[in-house]
Amino acid sequence: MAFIDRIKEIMSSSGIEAEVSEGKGFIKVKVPLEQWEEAAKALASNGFDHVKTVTIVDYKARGVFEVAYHVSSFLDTGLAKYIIELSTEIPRDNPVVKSLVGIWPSAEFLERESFEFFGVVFEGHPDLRPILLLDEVVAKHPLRKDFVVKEEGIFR
Amino acid sequence: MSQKEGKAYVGNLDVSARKAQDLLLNKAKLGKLVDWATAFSLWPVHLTTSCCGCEFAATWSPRFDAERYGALPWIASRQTNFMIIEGTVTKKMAKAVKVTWEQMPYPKFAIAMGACALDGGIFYNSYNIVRPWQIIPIDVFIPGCPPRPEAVARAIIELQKMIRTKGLASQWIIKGYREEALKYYTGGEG
Amino acid sequence: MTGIIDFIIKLIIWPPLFQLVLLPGLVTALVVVIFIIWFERKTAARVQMRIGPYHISPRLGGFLQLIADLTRYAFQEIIVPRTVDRAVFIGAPLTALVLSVVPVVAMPMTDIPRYFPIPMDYSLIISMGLTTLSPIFIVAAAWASNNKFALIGGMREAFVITAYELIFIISGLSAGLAVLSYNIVDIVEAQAPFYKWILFTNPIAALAMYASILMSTSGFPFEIPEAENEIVAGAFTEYSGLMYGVNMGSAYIKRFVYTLLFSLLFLGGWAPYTPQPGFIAGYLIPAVIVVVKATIVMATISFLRAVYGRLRIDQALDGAWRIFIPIALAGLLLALLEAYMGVYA
Amino acid sequence: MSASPALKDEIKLPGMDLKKIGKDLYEVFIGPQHPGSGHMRIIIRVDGDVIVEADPDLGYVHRTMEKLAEGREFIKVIPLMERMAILDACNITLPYVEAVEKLMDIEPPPRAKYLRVLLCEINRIASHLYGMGIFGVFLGHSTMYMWPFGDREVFVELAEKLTGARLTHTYAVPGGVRRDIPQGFREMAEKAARYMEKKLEDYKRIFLDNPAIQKRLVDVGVISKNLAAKLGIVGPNLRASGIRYDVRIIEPYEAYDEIDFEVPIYEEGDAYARAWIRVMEIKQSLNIIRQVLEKMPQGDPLHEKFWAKAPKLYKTVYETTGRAKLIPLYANLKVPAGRAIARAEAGRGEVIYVVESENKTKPYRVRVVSPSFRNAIVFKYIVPGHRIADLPAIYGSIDYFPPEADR
Repeated sequence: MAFIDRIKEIMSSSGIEAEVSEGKGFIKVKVPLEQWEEAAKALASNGFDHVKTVTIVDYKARGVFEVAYHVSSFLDTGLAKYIIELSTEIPRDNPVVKSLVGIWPSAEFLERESFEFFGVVFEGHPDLRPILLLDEVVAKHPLRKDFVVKEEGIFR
Repeated sequence: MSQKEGKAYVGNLDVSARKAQDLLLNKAKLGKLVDWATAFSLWPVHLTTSCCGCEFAATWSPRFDAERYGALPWIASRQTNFMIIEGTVTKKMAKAVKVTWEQMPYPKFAIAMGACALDGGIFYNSYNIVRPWQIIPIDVFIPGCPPRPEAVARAIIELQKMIRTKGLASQWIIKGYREEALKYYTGGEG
Repeated sequence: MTGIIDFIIKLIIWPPLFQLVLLPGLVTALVVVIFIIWFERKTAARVQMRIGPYHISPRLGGFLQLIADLTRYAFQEIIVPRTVDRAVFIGAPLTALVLSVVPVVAMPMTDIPRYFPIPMDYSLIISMGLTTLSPIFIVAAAWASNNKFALIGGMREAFVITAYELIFIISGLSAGLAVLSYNIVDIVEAQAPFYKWILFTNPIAALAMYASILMSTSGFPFEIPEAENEIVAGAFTEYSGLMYGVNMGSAYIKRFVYTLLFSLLFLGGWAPYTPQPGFIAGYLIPAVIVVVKATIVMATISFLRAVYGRLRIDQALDGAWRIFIPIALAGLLLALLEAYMGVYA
Repeated sequence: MSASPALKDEIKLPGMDLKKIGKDLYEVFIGPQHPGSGHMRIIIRVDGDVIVEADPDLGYVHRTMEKLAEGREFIKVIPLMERMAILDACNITLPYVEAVEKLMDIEPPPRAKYLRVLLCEINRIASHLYGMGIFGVFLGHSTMYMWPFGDREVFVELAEKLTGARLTHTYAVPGGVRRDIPQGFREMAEKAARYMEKKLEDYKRIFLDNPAIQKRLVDVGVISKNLAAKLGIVGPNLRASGIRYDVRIIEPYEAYDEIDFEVPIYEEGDAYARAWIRVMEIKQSLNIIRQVLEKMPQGDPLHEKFWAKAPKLYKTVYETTGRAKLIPLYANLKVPAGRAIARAEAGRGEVIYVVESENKTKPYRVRVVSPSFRNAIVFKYIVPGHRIADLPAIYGSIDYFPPEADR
């Protein structure tokens, strides 16, 4: 059984409508926002024990943030070679998503970082403070696409 | 510090120390000695601001051994007289740089290391950096990204020459201030 | 006029003052400290494949480095922060400096009574007692600094004092016990032949005393009150300029005084030499011999810097109370045995 | 602690607001100007000598690389990301290059793969030596600072010979590497490997077998296997906790699947095991360097897609001197749309890049999570319960490098 089928099975057995597809170097599991926590729990109970990144991509044109957790396993060597991208989309004007720190403690600092860079609020995070930036910079949410820095051309 | 405060207990240490220094430097012409001593005893404070710290560390490593010039990286700001800004200074770090600089006793000198400390370098359009010359007076700039350890050693030698030829240390002690540094105490960003 | 000059000369060579200020006292201590710090930096550099201080005086191998450092310190701004307790902040290091050199007045450098600083029969006990005075003022300076790192450093200093003093005194007393005298002159004279140095007859006590010197003067691996990576500069964090120089000076002078006592008690003092009448043959030469021996002991302490890391405070205290105090007591027992068997009779 | 209540009210300096943090506790700020921390701050709350709570305060070196990458061409992102950990430059940028290659659907020629592995291992040794030096000085062992730093110069010199730069190599570019191996490199590398093996024995004698150091490190900062997985720490720290996780064997990239090497594992999970694992990894890296030089295939160092378009002068220079310059084609490299993820094992652990492209010359989003940032969580959960003096020992043992964490 291909690995991607196993992920599909995990998702469907937990009753989650997930779009599972294969990406370049990862397996994408896109779930609706309502089933976000259940999907994470389903993955965690199947041996995915840590979060590698919390990636947020700002699709300004579509008005959404894509929240993606890249999870994998340390203890289970069979799973370790795969990276699962658990992703969902949240509206740009109300960026709230359930925190997954309770499921994966390793996401704590990564969520704090995403909070300050994008202003995405992780509900249920025990200690949601800025971690890298000063307060005056945090207010601008610098990684959003509407915060513009001077770009450079080929010859600068 | 007001002059009255100290007298209550032990006499005014600041004023008596200044008088003694004045006597020694002006009457006894010890300025040359002080400049010589300061030039060969530039102790950089342990404040690594950015990634040029790797080359800073390499400068004091056995291969380049900047301790030959009498420069010994020292731990606490109160006992040092020299600061090397290693590369980019972020907004958060700028406060630490300023506080550390103010903690150091005069005469004190600064070297800015790396392209980032000159004008931002590769991070010139970043939203989170400041130029170190906006917050403290810099004596010598070292270009390069990162500068080689030889360049850092060269800068130290250059600073030693500056101190000895221009009498920076003794002038500072006689006057009690330094013109180049004045604006950073009044209008500088911090 | 001549009367005054005579008086001044007499005052200078008046043994207590001469000892306190000139020969094993402040001036010699300063020279030895300058040498020892230079030696420390150079040996560490040699072990670490480096050169160390050099370009300041290439012909002397950078020997002037310490003079440059001291001059620089002397002319730097002295910062007295507003939040400190001013009187103690300024007074404590100076008192510590003076008190750290005081024990030498009880240490005879020769066996000719004319040159004794203060003739007494219990010079060992008096000099060891005097060494315990200065650390208290370091704790006071730390407290007065109103700085958390200084406070932690001061607390560590206090812990270490309580631990090492017992070892120091027990092992020092066992040297006297073997000879059945608490007069340093008797102890030194008993060690006249080379093989009778207490270092050889009672190495256990010597080891305990060496360890206590390491602990008391922040030598590695017991460099705990000034552990720079944990608590910046320990008790001296807030001191700048000359005040810091005073602090550093008193720390090294303390080490010098301890090693003087060590060389008198365990290394035979002026041993191969027998003092002859006259100032030079009767005082200067034996004193210089003792100072040289002390400097060699200091150099070994400096060398340990290149070999050891530092221990944790609880480990050092644990070692002191559980290992070195039994060792010191064993040394005492051995000294008792020697006294009973009449080794030095 | 302070002089008098009246004085306390009178002085109002910034950062001096007094707040009550609990009975018998006091707060100590370790850093950023503190010899026991690099460019970061750890706020610790201390009860007597025991740390009750630790709160890492990062971001003192945050230079906004992810944002700046969005405004630069794909090729210019490499030197930008390099500044994250300039002592580990090839390792830290390799996954980015791989991700771009995945998006472009090209694979570097075998010789380039071997050359990348070569520089990666040289970097890994230099990075580990740096970490060991910092570790040494944190324990007050100045010799252990100087020796690894002196020996690190050997490998910095090797990298300089190979790439032309001491630290910032920008060696791996999409499609291959920038230069071929220069003449006389093999002898130099062999000599360096022999020297390093000898020096590792010296490190063991003066540092690892030193009773004072053992006392400081054994059973300090213990991270159990499960806790390590939970906290998601990476790299040598993870392997010191008994987890066999190394990207080089889990998902072999470049030429690692053709090379025979071991990954050292320690079960103890304490600071002493973390010190040992670096020494053992240096040994393995020396082994890899020897194998790479032996097995290196012939061929071009650059993918033919780029190599074919290179100007003639470049080819002649390459054929005569073995040096290839960066082809101008890279300046407006267009990368097909999509998202790619790549990871690699840097000196401090797994580094992972998420690169999203929009079929333009500039990336839409570059997300990088560096090993040090993932290790920073250790300060919050492992440090409490230890003494103040253990903080430098733990800090040094995780080999935390702030510019890498803050990006």
